[in-house]
Order: sequence, then C-alpha cells, then structure tokens
Amino acid sequence: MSFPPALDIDWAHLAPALALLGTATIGLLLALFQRDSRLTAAVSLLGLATSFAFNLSLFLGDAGSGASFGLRYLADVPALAFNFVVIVGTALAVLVSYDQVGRMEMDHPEYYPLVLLSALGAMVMAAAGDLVTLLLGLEVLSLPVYVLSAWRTGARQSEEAGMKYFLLGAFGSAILVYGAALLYGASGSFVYADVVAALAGGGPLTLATLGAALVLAGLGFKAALVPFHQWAPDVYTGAPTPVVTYMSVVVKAAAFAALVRIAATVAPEVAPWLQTALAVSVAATLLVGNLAALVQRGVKRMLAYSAVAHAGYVGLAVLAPGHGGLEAAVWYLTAYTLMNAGAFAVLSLIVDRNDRGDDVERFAGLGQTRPGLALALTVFLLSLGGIPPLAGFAGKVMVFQAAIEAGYLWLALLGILTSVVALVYYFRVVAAMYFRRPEYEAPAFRSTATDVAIAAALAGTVLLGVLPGWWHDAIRGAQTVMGF
Amino acid sequence: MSVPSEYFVALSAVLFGLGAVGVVTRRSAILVFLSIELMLNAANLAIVAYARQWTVTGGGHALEGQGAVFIVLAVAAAEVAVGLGILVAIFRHRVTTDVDQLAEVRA
Amino acid sequence: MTETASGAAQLVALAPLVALVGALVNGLFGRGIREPASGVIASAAVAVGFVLSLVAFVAYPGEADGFRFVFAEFLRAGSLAVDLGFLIDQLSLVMALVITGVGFLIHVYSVGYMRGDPGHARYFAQLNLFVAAMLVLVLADSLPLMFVGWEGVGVCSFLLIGFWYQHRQNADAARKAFIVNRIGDVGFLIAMFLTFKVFGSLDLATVTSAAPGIAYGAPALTAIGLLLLLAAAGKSAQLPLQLWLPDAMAGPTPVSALIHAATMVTAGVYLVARTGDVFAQAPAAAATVAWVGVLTALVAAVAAFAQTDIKRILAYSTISQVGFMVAAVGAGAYWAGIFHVVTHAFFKALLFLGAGSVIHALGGEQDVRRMGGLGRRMRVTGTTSLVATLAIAGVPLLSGFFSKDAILHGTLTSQLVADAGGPFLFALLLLTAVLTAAYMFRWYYLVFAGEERLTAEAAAKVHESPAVMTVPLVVLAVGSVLAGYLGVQEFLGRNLIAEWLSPVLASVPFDHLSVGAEWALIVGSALAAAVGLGVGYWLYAVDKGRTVKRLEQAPVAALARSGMGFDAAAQAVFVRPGENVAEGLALLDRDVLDRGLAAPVTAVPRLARLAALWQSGYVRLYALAMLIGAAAVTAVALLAGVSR
Amino acid sequence: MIGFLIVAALAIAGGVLVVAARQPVHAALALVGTLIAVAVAYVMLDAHFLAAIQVIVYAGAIMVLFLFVIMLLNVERQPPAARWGWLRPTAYGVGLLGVVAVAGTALMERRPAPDQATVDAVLQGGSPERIGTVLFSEYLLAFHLVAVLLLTGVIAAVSLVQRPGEGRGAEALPVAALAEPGPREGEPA
Amino acid sequence: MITLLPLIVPVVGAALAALAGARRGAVTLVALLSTLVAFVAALLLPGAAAIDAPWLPGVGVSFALDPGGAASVLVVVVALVMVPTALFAALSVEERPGRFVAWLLLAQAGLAGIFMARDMVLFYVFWEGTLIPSLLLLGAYGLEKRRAATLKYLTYAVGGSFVMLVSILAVKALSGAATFHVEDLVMAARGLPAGTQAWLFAGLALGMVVKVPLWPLHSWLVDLNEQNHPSGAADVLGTLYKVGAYGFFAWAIPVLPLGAERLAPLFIALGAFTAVYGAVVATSQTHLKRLLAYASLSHMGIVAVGVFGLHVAGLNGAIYFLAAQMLSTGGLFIVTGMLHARRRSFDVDAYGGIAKSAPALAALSLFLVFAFIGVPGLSNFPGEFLALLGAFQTSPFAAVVATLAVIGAGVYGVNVYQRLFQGPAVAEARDLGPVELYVLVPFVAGVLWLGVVPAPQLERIEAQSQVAVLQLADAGDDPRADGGDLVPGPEPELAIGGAR
Repeated sequence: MSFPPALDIDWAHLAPALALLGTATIGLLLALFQRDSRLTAAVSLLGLATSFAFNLSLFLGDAGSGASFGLRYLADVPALAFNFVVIVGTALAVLVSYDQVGRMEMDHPEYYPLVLLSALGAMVMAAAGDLVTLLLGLEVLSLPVYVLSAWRTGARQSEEAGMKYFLLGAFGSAILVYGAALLYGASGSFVYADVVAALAGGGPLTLATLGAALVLAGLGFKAALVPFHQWAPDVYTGAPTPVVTYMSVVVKAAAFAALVRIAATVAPEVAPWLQTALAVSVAATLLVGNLAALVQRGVKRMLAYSAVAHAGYVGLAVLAPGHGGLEAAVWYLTAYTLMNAGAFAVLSLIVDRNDRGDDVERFAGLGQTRPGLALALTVFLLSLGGIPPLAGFAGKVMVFQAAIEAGYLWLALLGILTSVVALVYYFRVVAAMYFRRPEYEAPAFRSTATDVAIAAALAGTVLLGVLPGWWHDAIRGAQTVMGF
Repeated sequence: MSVPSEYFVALSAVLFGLGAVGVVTRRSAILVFLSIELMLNAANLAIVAYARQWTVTGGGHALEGQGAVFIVLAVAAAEVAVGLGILVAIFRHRVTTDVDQLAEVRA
Repeated sequence: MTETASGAAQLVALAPLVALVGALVNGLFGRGIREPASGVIASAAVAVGFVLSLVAFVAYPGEADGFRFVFAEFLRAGSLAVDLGFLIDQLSLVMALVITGVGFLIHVYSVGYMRGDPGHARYFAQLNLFVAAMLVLVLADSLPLMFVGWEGVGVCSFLLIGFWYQHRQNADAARKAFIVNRIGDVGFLIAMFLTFKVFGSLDLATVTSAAPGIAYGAPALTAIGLLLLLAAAGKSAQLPLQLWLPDAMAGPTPVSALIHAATMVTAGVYLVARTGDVFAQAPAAAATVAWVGVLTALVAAVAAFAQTDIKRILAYSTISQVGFMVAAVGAGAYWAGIFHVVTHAFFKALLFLGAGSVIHALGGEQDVRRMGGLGRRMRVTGTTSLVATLAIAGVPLLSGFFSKDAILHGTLTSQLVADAGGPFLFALLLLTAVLTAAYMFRWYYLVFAGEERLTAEAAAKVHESPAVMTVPLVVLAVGSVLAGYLGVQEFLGRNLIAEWLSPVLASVPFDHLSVGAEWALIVGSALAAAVGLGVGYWLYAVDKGRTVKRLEQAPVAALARSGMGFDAAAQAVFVRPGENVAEGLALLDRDVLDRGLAAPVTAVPRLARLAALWQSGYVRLYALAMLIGAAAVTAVALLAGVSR
Repeated sequence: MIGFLIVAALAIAGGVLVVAARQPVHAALALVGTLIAVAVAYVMLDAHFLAAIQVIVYAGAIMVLFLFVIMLLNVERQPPAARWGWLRPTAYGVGLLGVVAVAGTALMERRPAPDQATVDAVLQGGSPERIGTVLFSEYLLAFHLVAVLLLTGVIAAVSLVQRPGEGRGAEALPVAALAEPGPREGEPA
Repeated sequence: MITLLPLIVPVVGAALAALAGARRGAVTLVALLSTLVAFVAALLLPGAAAIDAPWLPGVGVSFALDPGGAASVLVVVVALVMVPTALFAALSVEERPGRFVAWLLLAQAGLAGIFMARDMVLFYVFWEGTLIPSLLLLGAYGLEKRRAATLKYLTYAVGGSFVMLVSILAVKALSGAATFHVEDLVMAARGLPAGTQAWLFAGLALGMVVKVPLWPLHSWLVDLNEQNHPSGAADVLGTLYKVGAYGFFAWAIPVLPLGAERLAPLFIALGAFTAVYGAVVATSQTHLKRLLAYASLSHMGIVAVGVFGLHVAGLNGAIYFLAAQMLSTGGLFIVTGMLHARRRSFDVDAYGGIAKSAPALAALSLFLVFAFIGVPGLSNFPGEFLALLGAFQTSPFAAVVATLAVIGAGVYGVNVYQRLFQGPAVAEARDLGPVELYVLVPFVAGVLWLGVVPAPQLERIEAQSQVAVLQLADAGDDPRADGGDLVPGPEPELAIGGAR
C-alpha cells in the first residue's frame, strides 16, 4: 500500500448516518429552548424518515460502488439493509418512548439525541470495513445505551442495569480491542480486505485466529452470545422498557451486522476450529436463552432471555455466510426487530409508571379487557416462537436452511428443539391473556404513539410473514458485497 | 539488535491478563474500571509493538497501527467520561461503589 | 357369461331396491303411517321383490352360467375393481326366491303379530331393510359387496333382536349377536385380503373360475377356506360362535323366523357354496367345514333337548339344522346344502311362526312346561306345526326327508372329505337325525299335545290366531310338504334343484352308489326319523317324562341346558379377561404411559432453573464467565497452533 | 534488552498493584506508573508522539480524573472478600492461562525484529507529522467518528449527572440518601 | 382463482365472525354463509387450476397449490363437515361465539391449505398455522383442566412438527433440490442413500406421528377431546386436524421412498398396535369424549397400517378412511354436544333408555355409530377395507392384527349406543329440534355419499397415490406397486427390510 493512500471519499454513503447526526444536533439545540421532549421526538422521527429516504435511494442505487474511505466504510447491500433495520427499530423505540418518558419520569432532553447517536453508531458498525471503524461505531452505539439503561436514576433496577452494562461492556470492548491488536499484528492492517489478503498470503495463522476469536468474543458480548450474554437478561430487566425496546433490537442488529461481516470475510481465513467454537457458543446460547426464559415469571425478563435465544438463531446464520446465511441474518433481524420491538411496545403499556408489574398474572384476561393489545402481543409472541405464517417463521426457515446447508444439521436440530421450549414460554403469556379471567385491573395507560408503533410492528410482522419473498430478494443482492 | 516486538506483545499480554483479573477480583466499580483501562493500554502496547514490526512492509501498515492507537486512546477517554458519569450518578443514590451490591436483578 | 341375457332376468336386481324403498318409506315417514298401512307397504315391497325374482327365475336361461348387472363402480384402487354389481345366476335366484317368498309370508304374518305395537313402522322398516340387505348378500357379484349385505343383515339382526330395547336382556342379546358376528366378519375380511393376494381380484366369477387353476391343497386356499369358515360360523351360528343365536330369540318371533331361521343364518352355507371352487381345491378346509357342521349339528341337537323355552328349542334346532347344511357344503354336496336351505326355510319358518302364534295366543308365555294340548284349541297352528315337525324330523315324503337324505348321501360319498373321516361324518349326522326327530317330537308334544298345563290367565286367553297369521302358516305348510320334491334322488326321478344349480356350483367327485345302497340309505334315513319319533313318543307320551326327570339330574343335562357350556367358557376365557385387559390398559395409558412420556418434559423446567441459577446477578461472576470464555478460546488457539 | 526488562518489570509491578492494592488511591497511582512505563516502551518502539500523548492525556488528564472521582466518592478501602474464596484463585488461574496462551502464541509466531534503519525510515520516530498524515487520510472517517464519539460521551455523561432537580453537589448526596429511609421509587411500598 | 377460494372464503368469514362478536344472529349467518360458500367452492375444485407462484424464491419456497388428487376429496369433506359444525358452534357456544366461529373458520382455511399445498414449506406453514386456532379453541373455551391439556397439546404438536421442519429443510439441503416443490424434491431425493432417507423420514415422522396420532404419542388427543368445549364443535376440528397420515401419504413416502421402506415395518407395527390398543381401551371408557378419542385413535391406527403397507390400495384406502372418519367421528362429537346440552354430562351412566324420549336423536346417533364402526355401505367401510386390504398384500401380520380392531369397534360402538339409548328409560331427553336435525343431516348425507359411491373419490386419490407408488416401485422395484400378482410373492416383511 502506498502512503499516504489515495482516498476515495464519498460522503453520500454516509448520508443516512449524517441525517441522524444532524437530527441529534437539532434535538440537542431544541432541548435548550423547549422543555417538551415530544417535539424532540417528532423531530427525531423526521430525521429517521430522512435517513430512511437517503438509505432507500442508496439501496435502490448501484450498491456495487458502496465502498469509500479506503474500504473502511462499506455502504453495501447488507449494510444498507441493516440500516433499514436500525432505522425501523429506532423509530419504533422513539414512538414507544413518546408518551412513556413522561409517564416514567425520565423526560430529560438528551434522551432522543442519545438514541439517534446510538443508532448512528449502529449504522457505522454495520458498514464498518475495518476494525477501528468498527470499534468507533461500537462505542458510539454503546455509550448512549449504557447511559440510557441507567436513565431512570433513582430507580435501583435501572441504576443497576446501567452500571452492569457499562462495566461489562467496557470489559467486552477491551477484549475486542486486544483482539484487533493481535489481528493487526498478524496481518498488518485493520481493514478486513487487507487482513484477508494478508492471511491468504500466509500470515501467522494462530495469532490471526486468536485475534479473530477475541474480536468475535467482543462482538459476541454485544450480540449476547453465551458465555458473554449474562449482562443481557439483567440489563433488559432493569433498564426502562422503552430503552429496552431500542436496545434489544438495534444493538443486537448492529452486533450481528458486524459479526456476519467478519464471519464472512476474516473467519474463513483463520483456523477452522474458530467456526466450531462459534458453533458451540451458538448452541449454548440457544440452550441457555430458551431454558432460562422458561422459568421466568416476569414477562420482561422472559423476553430478555428470549432475546438471548434469538441471538442463537441469528448465530446459526452467521455460521453459514456462504450458504445464504448473510441474507438470512439480515432477514431474521428484520423480522426480529419488528416482532420484538412490538412485544416490548405492548409490554410498555402493561407495566406501571415505575416500570414494574410485568408478571404473567398481569396479562390474565387481557384478551377480554384489552383485546386489541392482546391480539397484537399474541401475534408478536407467536412470531417470535416461529409459528407460520408470521415473520418469525420465514426467518427461522431461512436461518435453519442456511445452517443445514453449511453442515450444521445438529445445530439446527438443537435450535428447533429449544424452539419448542420457546413456544411453551411464549404461549404461556398467550394462555394467560385468553384462557384466564382478569386478576388485576386492566392497564389503563393509553398512548396513541405506542399504538402506532404496535400497529406498525404488527403490520410488518404479518406482512413480512405472509409475503417474505420481496425483502429476501432485495437483500440477496449481497453477492456484490464489498470485501467479500 | 533491538528487542523483538513480540516481547512487548508478551508484556502487553501480561498487562492485559492483570487487567482482566482485576475486573473479576476488584469489588469497587471504579477499580474495575481502572482495570479495564489497564487492558486497553495493554492493547495499545501490542498495537504499537506490531506497528514497529510492520515497518518491514512499508509505511502504510506501521502508521496504520500508530494511528489506531491514537483512536483507541480517544475511545478510552470517552469511556472514562461516560463511566465516571454513571458511577457518580449511581453513587448519589447508593453511596457505594461495591459492584456486589448490584445484584438485585438475577436468575 | 352371457351378456345378452334376457332382460327379464335382470329384474331381480331391482328387488333389493324395492325393499330398500319400503324401508325408507316406513323409516322416514313412520310417524305418519298407521297400522296396518306400514305392514302393507312392507309386505308389498317384498311381494314385488318376490314377483321380480320369480319373473327373473322364469326368464333365466337354465344353461347359462350367470351374468352381471352393474349399477355403478364401488371400490377402485390399483388393480382392485369392485362394482356395485349383481351376479344373477341359478344360485342367487334360488336364494332370492326363498328370501322374498318366505320373507313375504313372514311380513304378512307380522301384520297380525305386531298389531298394536307402537313401533310397528320401525319394525317393518327394519324388516324391509333386512330383506334388502339379504338380497344384496346373495346377489352380490363380488366378495366385498357380499360383505356389504353380510354386515347389513347383521345390523338388521341387531336392530330387530333389540327391537324391544327397553328390556335390558333384549339389548344384551342384540349386542351379543352383533359382536359375535363381528368375530366372523373379521374372518370374512381377512379371507378377502388373502383372496385378493392370491387371485388379484375379489370378483366371485373371477375367483371361482381361477380357483381350479391353483394347486390342489395349496396352503393359501386352505387359509382362505378356513377364514371363510370363520365368517360362516359367525353368521350361521356354528361352533364355536353359535352362542348368540339362542339369545337372539329375544326379538319378535317373526324376526326369528325370517332372520334366525329361514334366511340370514343360512348365509354361511350360501357363502361356502358360492366359493365352493375354493373349497373343492382345499380338502383340509372342506373337511374342517364338514366337521364343524357335523359337530354343531350334534351338540345343538343335544342342547335342544334340555331347553324349556319354546323358541330356544327351535333356535338350537336351527343351529343343528344349519350344521347339517354346513356339513353338506363342507363335504362338497353344495346342491344338497342349498336344497336343505330351501326346505329348512319352509319348515323352520313355519315352526317359528307356529311358535309365534302360540306365544301370541298365550299372551307372551314362552315356557313349554306351561303349555300342552294347544293343538286342540288352535287347530290350524297345531296342524301346520305338526307338518313342520314331521318335515324336520325327516319323515319320508315330506321335504326334510329329501334334503336330509341328500346331505347324508353327500357326506357318505364325497371324495373330498373321504380321507377326513367321511363315514364318521355320516354316522354322526345320522345320529343327529335321530335326535332331531326326538327333540322335535318333544317340542310338538309339550306344546300341542298331551295335557294342558296353562296358567289360568293364559288359558282364558287362548285363541286361534287371525287369518293374516294362519294363512302364511298354511302356505308354508304346503311348501314344507312339497319343497322336497325339487330334489328327488336321481335314481328315483329328476333332481330338479341339482340340475338347476349344477352350472354354477363347484363339482366335487362323489363315489357312485349302487341302487341297493341308495335304497339302504333312504331306508336308514327314514328309520332314523322313525326311531327318533318313537323314542320321543316313549319318553314324553308313554313314560310321561319320568325318565326325563331322572335324566335331568345328570350333569350332562345341566350342561345341555346351558347350551353345552359355551357361554360360560366364552365369559371366562374372552369376555372377562378382555374387560380386565381393557380396564388395565386404560389405567396404564393414563397413569403410566402418559406420565412416563411427561417425565422428560417436566425435567426441562428443572434443567431450566439450573440455567437460570447461573445468572447470579453479580457483575464479577459475569465477568469471570466472559474471561473464562475468552481464555478458553485463546487456550484452544495455542493448542491448535502448537499441534499444527 | 535490559531497558525492556526494566520497563516490563515496572509495568507489571504497577499492574499487579492495580489489581491487588488495598487502597483505591494506591491502585490508581500504580496505574499511572504502569502507564508511564508503557510510554517508555512506546519510545523504545519508535512511537514518540504516542508516548507523549500517553503521558499527557492518559497518565495526566484521565488518571487525574480517576483520582478525582476516587477522592470525590470517598471510595473506602476494599473490605476483605467475604465470600467466593474460590473466585480470586480462579480468576488468577484463568488469567494466567490466557496470558500464557496469548504470549505463547505471539512468541511462537515470532518474526525477526526489523532493523533500526527501516524503522527509522518508515516511522521517523513516530512523529506527529506522520501520525497526523495517517489520521487525516487513512483514518479520516475514524477521526470524524472520534469527534462524534466524544460528543456522544460528553452528552451521555452530562445528561446523567447534571439533571434538573438533581443538581445538588455530589458531596451532599450521601446525607440526602441516608435521610431517605423509606421505600425507594420503583419498589413496591 | 377457485383454488384460492377454500382459503380465502373461510378467512373472510373468520374476520366477519370476529367482528360480529357476541351478536349471535350475525355470527350464525356468517358461519352458515361462509361455510356454504366454501363448500360450493370446494365442490368446484376438481376442475380448478393449480397455482405455483414464487413466495420465498431465494430459499426455494413457492406458493404452490394443487386442488387435484386427494386434496379435492379431503377439502370437500372438510368443507362439508364445517357447515353443520360452524352452525352448531354459532348456536351453542354461550360466550363469545363470534370468536369461536372465527377460529373454526381459520382452521378450515388452514386445513384446505394443508391438503392442497404442493410446496413442502408451504405445507408446513398450513400444518402449523392450523395449530393455533385449535389451541386457542381448547384453551379459551375448554373445561376446567384445559390449560394442562393445552400445554400438552402444544408440546406434542410443536415438539413433533418442529423436528419435522428441520427434516423438511434437510431434505432439500441434502438432496440438492432446487426448490421445496414436491416434484423437485421427489426427483432430487432419489439420489439420497437409504440410510440418509431413513433418518430424514424419521424426522418427518416425528411430526406426523403425533398428528396421526399413533401410540405412544396419542395422549394429547384424549385430553384435547375431553377438555374441549362441550358443544363438540372444537372436537370436530380436532378430528379434521388429524392430518399426520396425509403427511406421510403426500410427502414423506413419495419424497423418501427408501426411508419409507426401511421404516415401514416400525410404523405399520405401531399402527396395528394402535388400532387394537385404541379399540380395547375404548371399550372400557365411560366418558363419551374419551371413548370417541380412543376409538378414533384406533381408526388412525388402521389408517397408518394402510399407509405403511405401501401398497396402492392401502394408500388410497387410508386417505379415504381419513376423509370418511371426519364425517362419522365429527358427527358423533356433535351428538355428544347435543347430549351434553340435554343432560350436562359426558358420563355414559348419566344416560340410559333415552331412545324412547328422543327417537330421532337415537336413530341418527345409531346411524353415525354404525358408520363409525365401519359397517359397509356407510362412509368408513371403503377406506377401512382398502387400507387393510392393501396392507395385507405387503404385511399380512400387521394387517391381520389391525383387523382385529374391527371386533373391538363392534364392542365399544354397540355398547355405548346401548348404554345411552337403550335399556329402561332412566333418563329423559328432549328429541332433536329442527335446527339440530339440520345440523346432523349433512353428516348423515355425507356418510351415505362416501359409503355408497366411493369410486369417484378413490380415483382422484389414486391420481396422487400413484406418485408414491411409482417412487416406491422405482426405489425397490418390487411388485408392490401393483397388487395384482397371482402367485404369493416372497415374504413381504423381508422385502421391506431388504430395501436397497
């Protein structure tokens, strides 16, 4: 490589992210003059819409020329697809927060800007073509989320969540950085494409494997893969529900966006046992997430474990990048974003203003008292459980198909068996809503914004489930991915 | 004959390991955090060491490493800002930095 | 197969439909139909059937070997093709005539017998349905369709036995009949499966024409034969499935006459005769059939002595007589079996109807010990019953004599069963003939002759039945006398029935007897009747039952009263263990299997709690887990690297 | 080589103290020591600019912040571990395993060190100019993202600490917390 | 378009019924109209065109429906059964009848999909999608132990079908088929070795056996029927939803013929055992619905025997039996609902001699009982007969054992009828009202239709079973493809075991 390198700077590729940055700035400025965060929320939605429009135009444009900054920013098909996921997830979270931040007494002006900055980090992670950009994206993504987890200062659960998340997150980042250092040592570069080239040319394999392993471990932390998952249930339980709505989908999507890219580029060049180690981790994730979710009484915590379990399902796709796993991961995360954010949106209406009261008993008789809410939650949960014809099912088909074609039949079997467990715990909530009489007063809180979020997620879950083909076709352009 | 870069890497591994052990063994959140800083530094040391090593293939690779160290430093700084912020915010209510007190959400 | 057969012969195919229409009219609109319209409709339907059968019979070209009349396709699967089609030939026409002829008389009789019963419309609907099913049975051109009729008559039998369902024992009797018949049906079903496997078809014509081409004594044929025997035993109340028939007397008496005497119980005989070509190639099966028939005849005859119910005596007699027929078809004397079916239809129907007339007259009394001397007060009934008694006893010149003689002749001369104890068959049958004459004398004497032992109220009511009941008796009596002349032994004249049936029945080689031997046989047969009647006369009329009273103390008498203990044995060996097994399995299913399968499932939450236990809530332990994870990966990396 | 050993010894000693020191302040000061030792190592590795940054920014600014917070929060001496006696040895054991593995791998795949001439030619002592060039070319995007990151960090930290209604000084808080014995928000009363 | 009607009409009806909510008149109208329209649409199916539209082309899933073959029979029967069932449900469910009917109708659409799907993933979609309405019916409208029953049902059904899903995916992945369309799978899977096929078959079978159901995975069915809403309408759905045998018939066997041959001895043995077991246990039951559950389990055993005889007659017969028992079993479940409406009990001992007070009910019940126990001339006979006949050609022993269930059928069938309706009149019950009569008439008509003129339906089924038969013939080239061998072949069990 010549030095200094000729740069191919294309700011247009950053347009969706820049839209978020701009909106965040505007939000911060607004906060100086305006106490009502709803305006900020509205502006944020506008910004997200703008970002969406930019992203769409990039997506529909020639995705083949997506690389810029010397292959450090890859606005290719998967990245842009992940951007959609990020935007949609963020928008749903903003809608859920719209009325909730006031109700839960956590209406501080920096809320929405932080969410947007975090989403920006997610986009950077998805598009990162090197480990440094990845690290920066990761931090931009994470720092706001750490703080947002602790957003309800004074609420012990929220504090605890923030602190835990931060400490373990920083630990995870350190591991990732060290892995990056070793990988650099082995290949002389942080850019995936260069790493691949160097390793293909016969670099120190063990060192590279080690570096890649530690990088994967660091990302596995964000994605909540066993044994780096333990923060997730606690943080999801403790953090404010609207924040969980955001991070359960966007953080996970971003982590997997990075994971899948590394799995598709660097991982095949290092020692093959790393793949096996990842498979073991995925297997453990499936088991632990689903089993632990089974014994939860709180629905929020159950969903937290279920989120861990879903990391396992996406993990199946990550293991099979060459067999349709890439698009399967994107697709699955799209579906997951809709259904999981939807479920948390419903949950946010059930919990009280102290963000408590998510016991299964609270859902008893919801089918009678709040039929619409109950129906929506039923759809979300069944979709999470992989029941056709909802989005989660089509996602599972793709993910399992990819895993089987990559030779991970045993993992697919394990995944499906744990899915049975999953369906049992999802169905328990459905059963409470429909098979029991109300035991508590019906949750009285109503929010049009949250209803809109629920409706949108519902429509998405059903539509994507009934017509899964178009989105899958759209992201199958991934053959033209940069650095692959 | 200069010291092989890998010796520095080994040193960084030791520091990294110490940091990691500190994360596990220290009970005060701030000391946990301190240990994490040690780990980040270890990573930086490794990068710098390998940066010198990669001078063999010309300037690009070596300087890429040193640049990265600069950025990691910035990341560490940002983490410190946020971490200490959370720490302070929580300390207001808890009057302790003992991470073992942060175990109400479990199972 | 003459496809261009006379159109008139095909008319018989409509007979079952007519009966079915009759059944539907009474069944669907029964509430709006009064007496005697229901009976008239039903009788008319059967009458039309009889006329159709008669026309077909007359129009049927005697030398033809049958032709088919196909309504529609029935079953189609692979190479299996079963039609809703009738095989109209000599055999089915004879059977149709008997069914509709005797059936018509019994329908008419029923108009009187069932007068005043609130369920009359239901009764006639079911009776018509029975006739339809029975006609399907005999007309069917394939085994499955025959099975349709076969089960159909079983269902009707069930319905009619339990006609007065509010009495528990009637319902029980109906159930017993149905279930025992089902055992036979299993034989029929499996026989069909095997038949299809062997012949690739279930068409009667195909099977019977292909059977002679298969090796003599082939195991498959023997198996088919034995399975068909099981079927026949169920339907025709042969050992060991005979136990339902005595109980079946719980139904109205005309039902007993029609179903459990004249027609349905002879279906087994018809089945064996129909598939005679199979048996002709399977001597072991044929011999088994013959022996089952003979033993049944003997056992039932013994049991008949000990009965006191006017109808149960006749029921055992029926079992015994059907045993004769089965013995005949087993020995290969198919025409003789069918011949006996015909004659038996007349005299046994007559006996039952006579008994019904008596029961009717006595207001429901059925115990022969409280009868006697009724012949003097019910002249028509008494006289006709006497004719029937003499006919069944085998008194020469009456119908029973001819058919029974034909059977004896057949068992003695058949080469098919010669190796399987043919002479013994003959001897036992001859003995049974003696017994038959004796117990029938007992029956007649206790009911119609001797002193009156009526209860006072019965005595006051006794009257001769109305004409609608007595006219059929007379007609049947005429038949009982004359039917025998259809089958006069060849050396005496033309054996009309054997000639008529010969184109369709399997031919089995028989020894040819000299004229002297033939005469000896006839004399022997007549002597048997005479001896039997004589013994009966001595025991009941002369000895006035004193010897009988002593004999009644013997264990064998108790055994005979209970139908030779088959019921108790069946209870002990099948019914009660079966119930216990069912109960036990039900318990196992609920308490063991269910819980056992649930065990691994309920273990999952326990495992899950373990997974959740790991989630201690302590940051440092979480960090340790991460550290262990990372360190493990590095260690593996080093090991893998070193080993490389 | 001797220089390396001294640096290594100092750095490790500091690291051990970070992990083991009873007094939090001691631990922080030990980390400063380690950081300076690492800075010396940077010099040895021809990264002079980074060494300077390390001392100024890291050992200087960041560690001062740490010390300030430690003082501010009055972090007490760590009480002896009451439970999990197994935790410490396990952690050390696992840590050692990881260290051996990483160091072993690095040493196993050791490459000859480049001669000083090459290093000098390429790195030019790790001068600010070289670093600046790479930051504004290769790492242009990253450099911008660092800006975003710092902005984010500042907003995040401030938003949590500096809240309207909770704006009292931190040092006043322990009293306030103690004066509030009732059930806290978020707990069922 | 007509092909889609059996899917669309019930869904629209379900939406309308849900909207109608508690207005019974409206619900009744919707139930009747939508089921009638669906029935008419189903009658038109044999002439309709197949559909094959891309659905998830990237994974090889298409929206492929074929209204021909067995589907044209099964869909029609389902539609016929649903007419009186939905009507009865609309009239007799006390609370929230609209939702009950809506779920019934949704399930109807799902069933139509199961039978028409020609893409294996699509098949699975309908297979699993139908589960939810039936689960919700049980859970929301069942009796007091409904939640345990629901959980059990869910665990069994999902546990089985999820493994089936993996197997489905693995079939395509391992065989290298381009899509999940049945034609592609059949062609591609031929290359799979017998061992692989057997494993894949076992995976498919786990899901299908649960829904046949076969011993020992049957106990959910008993609980389901016992705990379902007393009207019996939900049990009718449970009856319709026993589609496991169809799964074997339409998918597992044609796609994996070698696997089928290898595992057939196991499943035919299970089937024969189930047939006898169900019949025997049924004889000892006094709870009407449990009795029907076990009895129908026995039927399913015979169906399985028919299918796993791997003989064309048995395959035809089994599927025909499957269709036929929908009518007789469904009708009897409705009868139990009517009885319960009269005397609030499912215990046989709470009844006795009610034929006197309710003769029409008794007559129709008896008719259905006779159909149920396989009396010829009524619906169950042709199927039962052909299933056993076909199985006998290849596995005589199993067929003979299964045939013994016929005796048990006689016992429990006649027994329960007599204990309910005959004997001294210890209980009074009002006779059928006009609406109830209309509810039962379609069952009776259907029973007669299927019993008397089975040939047209059998021919349509055979058009589909030929696929399986041809695959089997190619795979094993033994004479099983055609039963017409005059000479008894080699010992059939050996032939099955000796699949190459």
